[in-house]
Amino acid sequence: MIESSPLLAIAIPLVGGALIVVTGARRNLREAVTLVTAGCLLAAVAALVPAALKGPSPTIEVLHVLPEIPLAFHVEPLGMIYALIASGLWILNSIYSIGYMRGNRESHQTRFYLCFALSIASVMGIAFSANMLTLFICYETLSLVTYPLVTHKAPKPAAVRAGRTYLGILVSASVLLMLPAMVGTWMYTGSLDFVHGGVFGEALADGSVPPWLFGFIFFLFMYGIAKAALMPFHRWLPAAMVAPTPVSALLHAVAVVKAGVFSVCKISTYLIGVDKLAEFGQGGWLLYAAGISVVAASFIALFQDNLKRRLAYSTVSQLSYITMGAAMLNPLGMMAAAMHIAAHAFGKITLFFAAGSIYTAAHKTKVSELDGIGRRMPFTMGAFTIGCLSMIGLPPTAGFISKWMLLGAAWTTEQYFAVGVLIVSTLLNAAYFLPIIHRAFFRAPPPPSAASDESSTAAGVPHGEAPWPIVVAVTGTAACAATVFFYPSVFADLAFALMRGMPT
Amino acid sequence: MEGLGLFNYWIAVAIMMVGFYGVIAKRNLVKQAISLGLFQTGVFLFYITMSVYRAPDGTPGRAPVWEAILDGFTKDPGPYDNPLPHVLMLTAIVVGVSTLSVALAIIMNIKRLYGTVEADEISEIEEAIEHREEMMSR
Amino acid sequence: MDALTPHLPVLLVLTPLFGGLLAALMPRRGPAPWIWSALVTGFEVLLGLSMVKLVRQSPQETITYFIGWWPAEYGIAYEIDALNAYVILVVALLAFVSTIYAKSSVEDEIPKDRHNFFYSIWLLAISGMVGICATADTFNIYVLLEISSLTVYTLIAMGKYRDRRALTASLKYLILGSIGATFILLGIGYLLMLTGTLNMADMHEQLMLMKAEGDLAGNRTILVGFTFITVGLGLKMAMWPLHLWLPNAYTFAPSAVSALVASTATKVGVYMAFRFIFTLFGSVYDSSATLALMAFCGTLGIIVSSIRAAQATNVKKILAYSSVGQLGYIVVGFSMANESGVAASVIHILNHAVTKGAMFMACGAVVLRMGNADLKSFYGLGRRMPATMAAFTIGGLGLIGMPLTSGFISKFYLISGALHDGKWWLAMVVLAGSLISIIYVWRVLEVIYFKKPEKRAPVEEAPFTMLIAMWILASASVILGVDAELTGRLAEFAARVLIGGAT
Amino acid sequence: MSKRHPVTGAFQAPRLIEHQSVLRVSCKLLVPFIIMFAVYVITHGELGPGGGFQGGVIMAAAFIFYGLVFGASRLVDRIPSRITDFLMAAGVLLYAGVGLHNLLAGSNFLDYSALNPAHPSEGEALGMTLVEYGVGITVTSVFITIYVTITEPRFMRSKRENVKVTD
Repeated sequence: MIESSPLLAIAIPLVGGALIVVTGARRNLREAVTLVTAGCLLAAVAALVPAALKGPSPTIEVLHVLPEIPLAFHVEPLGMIYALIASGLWILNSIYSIGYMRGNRESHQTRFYLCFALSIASVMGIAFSANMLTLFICYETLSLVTYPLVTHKAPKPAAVRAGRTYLGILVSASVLLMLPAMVGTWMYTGSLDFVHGGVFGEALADGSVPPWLFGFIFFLFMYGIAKAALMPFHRWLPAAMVAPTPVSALLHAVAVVKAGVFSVCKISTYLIGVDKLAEFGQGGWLLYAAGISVVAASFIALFQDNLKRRLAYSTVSQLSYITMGAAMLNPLGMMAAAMHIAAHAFGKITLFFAAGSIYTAAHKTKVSELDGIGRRMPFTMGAFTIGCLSMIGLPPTAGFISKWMLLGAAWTTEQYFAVGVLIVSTLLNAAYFLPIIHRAFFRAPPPPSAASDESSTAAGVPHGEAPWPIVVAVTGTAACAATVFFYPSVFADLAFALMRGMPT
Repeated sequence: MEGLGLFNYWIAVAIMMVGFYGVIAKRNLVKQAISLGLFQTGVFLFYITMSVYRAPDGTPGRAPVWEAILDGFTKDPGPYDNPLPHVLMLTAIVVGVSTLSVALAIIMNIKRLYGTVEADEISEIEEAIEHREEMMSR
Repeated sequence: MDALTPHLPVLLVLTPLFGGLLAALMPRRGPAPWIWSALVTGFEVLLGLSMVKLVRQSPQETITYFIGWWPAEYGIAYEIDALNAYVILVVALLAFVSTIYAKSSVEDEIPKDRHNFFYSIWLLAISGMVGICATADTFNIYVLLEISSLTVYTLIAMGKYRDRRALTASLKYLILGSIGATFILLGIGYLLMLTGTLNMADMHEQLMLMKAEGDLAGNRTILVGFTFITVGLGLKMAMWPLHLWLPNAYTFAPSAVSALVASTATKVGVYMAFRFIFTLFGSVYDSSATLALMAFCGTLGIIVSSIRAAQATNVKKILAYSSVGQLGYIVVGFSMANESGVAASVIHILNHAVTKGAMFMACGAVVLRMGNADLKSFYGLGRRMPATMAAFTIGGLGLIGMPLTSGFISKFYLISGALHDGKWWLAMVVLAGSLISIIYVWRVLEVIYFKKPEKRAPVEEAPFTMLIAMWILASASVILGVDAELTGRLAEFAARVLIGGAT
Repeated sequence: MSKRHPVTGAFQAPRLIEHQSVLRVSCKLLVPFIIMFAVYVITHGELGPGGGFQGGVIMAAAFIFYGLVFGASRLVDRIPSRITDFLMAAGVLLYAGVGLHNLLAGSNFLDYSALNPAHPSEGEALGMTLVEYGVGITVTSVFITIYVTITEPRFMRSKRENVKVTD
C-alpha cells in the first residue's frame, strides 16, 4: 500500500479533475469534489512521511517513455517537503478559491478548478520524480496546465500578452537550456536517475566528461529552470500576476515557483552532486548570480505600487534565497534551502491571500490605496502582518527559522558574500513590507467622498471583511506560518534526513 | 579524341540540357511541358547508347532476340547489345508519356480557369488573389 | 492466409493496385468507392501488421521475394527488413486513417460523379508509395516513384474545385518532381553502367568488389551518379532549398489529399534517401561531405521555413511550411550518420506523420465547415468545434515537441545524436527551430481559443468519420510520446541495420 | 459553321463531311484493317518486335482516324467515355490479374509458367500474350480518351464542372 502511494498522490488530483468536469454544471458539488480531493491528497501524502524520513524509497517504474528511461517515481525527503506543502495548501487554497471566484463572479470556473487539479497532479509528479526525464515531463506539463489559469481573463489583451510572456520564457528556457543539459547528461553518463551524489562521478573520474563540460551542464540546468526565476529569467513571474489571485497565491507563490527551486535543489543534490561541484571547482558563480538576484529583485520590489507585483518581486528575491542555499554547495546550505521552501510557502501564500481578500472586499490593487484598511479588515491585515514578518525573517514565524539556518550555513562555510546578501536583503524586505503595514493600521482611511469620483468600483464605499471562506483561508495559512515556528519538526526532520543522506 | 569518342553521351547531355533550359527559361507552360519531355528523352538516349556493345574485333553488337530464337538458342548469336537498358527505357518512355499527358491535362485546366498558359500572367493573377487575401485577413 | 504469407511483400503492393483499378469500375455516385477504399486500405494495414510480425520473428534476416522467380540479378526482387516493414506499416496506417477521413471532405470538395475516379487514383498513389518501400530494385523504385508522383499530382490538381491555384501548384510540383525523378533515373543509369545490375544489394556488393580492387579511386562515374541521385531525392523529399513545390501543393490540395500526402509522400522520399545513402553507398563512397551539406541545408531549412510558417496567414500554409521545417529535422537526423541520429530520423518519420496528419485533418474539417483555412476562420473555434480543435492542439503540441507527445521523443533522440558527436551547435539550432515552432503553433492556438468569431452563425462540429480519423492520429501521437518503447527499439534496430553497412 | 450536338452541346463536324464520300468510304474500309493489323502486332509482341504498346497505339489510331473523319462527337457516341474508362482499368486488371492468378495458383507473382503447369513454356507464352492484350486494351482506351479530351471542349463535363473561381 505504501509502495504505491506516490502514484496515488498523482492519481488523486487527476481523478478529482475528472470528477470536477463531470460535476461541472453544479457548482456546490464541484467545489465539494475539489475539497474532498484535496483532503484525500493530503492524507495520501502525509502517509508517505515515515517512508521519506528513511531516505529515498525504491523506485516505481510506470511506463517506458524512452526505451531505457522509464517514467518513474520515488519518495525522498526533499520531494516530501514540497509535496506536503503543496497538498496541504491546496485545501486552504480551495476554500479561498470558492470565496474568491464566487465573490468576484469569475467566468469559466470549471476550467479553473480542473486546471488547478491538473497542476497539483503535475506538482506531485515533480515532487516524487525518480529521474530527470520524469521531472522534465512533469515540469513542462505544469507550464502547460497553468497556462489557461494565467490567461483566465483571456479575451483581454493583457491576459493574452501575459500568457505569451509566461509560456514563452518558461518553455524557451526549458527547451533551449534544460533539455540539452538533460540529454547531455544522458549521453555522457548513461543515466538520468536521481541518486545521492549525482550520476557524474564515474564520468568525471575517468575523464570522459571534462570539468568545464560538467560545469556547463550545471549552468544550463540552473538557467534552464526558469521557474526558479533566477534573474534575468524572472520576467514571467510579474507577468503571471494578471491571473486570479488564488492562482497567484498557490501556483505563483507556491507550486510553480517551488517547482523551480525544488528542481534546482533536486538536480544539484541528486543529479549533479554538489560535492562534485565543489570538488571540481565548478558552480561557484551560482552563489553570486543568486545573491545579485536577491538584492536586485528586492530593490525593484521597493518601487512597485501594485500590491501583487510587489509580492511577485518579493517572490523572485525569496526564491533566489533558496537557490543561494543550494549554491553554497554543501549539505547545510541544502538543508536551509529545503527549509526555506516550506517557510516561504506559508508566508507568501498568506500575503497573496490577503491581497486577493483586499481586492474582493475593497477592489483595491495598489499599495497607495491601502490607507487605514486594517481597521476594516482586521483579520486579513493581521494575517498579512504575520506573512510580512515571515518574509522579513522575524520571530515568531517560519521565515525566522529558515533564514537563521541560511545564515548559519553561510557562516559555517565562510561564504561571507552570502552573509552580506542576507543582511542587505533583510533590510530591503523590511523596507518594502513594513510601510504597507504602517499604512494599513496607522493611517486614517480616506474620506468616503474623496475617492468616489475616481473609481467606479466604489472605492470609498464602506466595506467590511471579505467573504468568510477567504478569511478562513487567510487566517489558516497565517496560523501555519506561525505554527511552523513553534513546531518545525516535520519539515526540519525531513530537511535533516536530506542532509544526512548527502555525501560530504 | 577521347572526348569525341564519347560523342553519343555528349549528344544525350546536350538534349537533356536543351530540355532543362526550356523548363527553366520558357514562360509558356506548354513549352515547359514539352521541354520536360525533351529532358527525359535525353536520359532515354543516354541509357540506350549505354547498351551499345562493340566486340574487341570491332564487330558491332546487335539485337540478339530474333535470330537466337529462330535458331532455338542453339548457336552463339555473336556479339549483342545489352537488352536491359532497352527494356528499362520502354517503361521509362511510358512514364514520360504519362507525365506529359498529366502535365497537358493540368495545363488545359489552367487555360480554362485562368484564361492563359503564360506563367507570367498566371503569377500576376495569383499575386492579386494573394494580395486580396492578405488584405482580408488583416 | 498462411498460403499467402510467402507472398506478403508483393501482396502489399498488389492490394491497393487492384483496389484502385476496381474502384475505377465502381458506380460513379454513392459511397461505394469510399467503402471499397476503406476496406482495401484496412486490409493493407492487416498485411502490414503481419509483415511486421514476420520481420520480428527473424529480425536479422531479410525477407526476399522474387517476382516471377527471376533471380535478383535479372528480375525484380522485393526485400523487406526491419526498416521497410516499419515504413510500410506507417504508410499503410496513415493511408487507412486518411481514407476514413476522406469521406466527408471528398463529398464536399470533389464533384459527385468523380468519386470513383478520385478513390482509384488515391489507392494507386498508396500502391506506389508502398511499392517504393518494398522493392529492392533501383529501376523499380523509379517506376513506382513515378506512379505515386503522377497520381499525387492528379490528386493535388483536384483541389481546383475549391481553389484554382491547386492547378498551378500541381503543375509546379509536376515539373520539379519530374526533374527530380529524371535525375534519379540518370543516377541509376550511371550505377547500372558501373555495376551492370539494378538490385541494390547486388550493386552494393559489386561496388565493394570494385573498391577492394581499387577501381573506385578517383572514379567520377560514381561521384556523378551519387550527386544526381542526391539532388533528385532532395527534390522528391522537399529538402530545403529544393522544397519550392511543397507549400502551395499542400495548401491547395483537397483536404484529404493534404493529410495523406503530407504524412506519407515526403517520408517515402526520406526512406529512399536512407536506402541510397546508407544501403547502397554506405562504406563504398565517403559521403561525409554530402552529409555535412545536408546537415547545413537541414538546419537552414528548419530555421527559414519555420520563420516562413510564422509569417503565413493561411493555416494550411503554416502547416505546409512547418512540414518543410520538420523534414529538416529528419534530414539533420540522418546526416549525423550515427545511431541515435538515424534512429531520430526513423522515429520522426512516424511521429511527424501522425502529428501533421492530425493537424491537416483538423484543418480540413475547418475548411469543410468554414469554407477556407484562413487564420480568420479559426477565430473562436475552440468553443464551436471543440473536439476538432482539441485534436489540432494535441497535434500542435506534438509539433513543438512537448513531453508526452511523440515530438518530444524524436527531439530527444535528435539531440542525443547531435551531442554524441559533440555538435552542440546543431542541437541548439534544432531547439531554436522548435522555439520558432512554438510561435507559429501558438499564433493559431491563441486565435482558436481567445478570439471572438467574426460571424455569429453557429458552426457544426466536424462529421463523425473525420473526428474518428483525426483522433486516432492525435491519440497515437500521445501514445507514442508516452511509451516509445516499441517505436524506439524498432527505430534503433533499423538504424543499426542501416549504419551497420557504413561502419 | 460548326454546330453543337443537340444533347451534349459538343461541336459537330462540319456538315460538309457528309459529302466527302471518298473520305468516308475509305475510312470505313480502312478502319477494320487497321484494327486487324493492331491485333496482329499485339499478338506478335510475344516473340518479335511489337507488343501491347505499339499495337495499342495502332488500334487507337484506327479510332482516332474515325474520329477525324466523322467528328469526335460521333466517336464518342459510338464509344462512350464510360466504356473507355472501363477498358482502361480492365486492361490493367487483365495484366495484373494474370499475375495474381499465378500467385493464387501457388507460384510467384508474374510467374506465367503456372498458367500451364504441364508445359511451363506454353504457360509463359499464354501469359505473355494475355499481358500484351491487357496492355493493348489500356493503351487503346487511354489514347482514345486523350484524343477525345483534347479535341472536344470538355462537353462531357460541362454540367458538373461548376468550379469556383476565386476572385
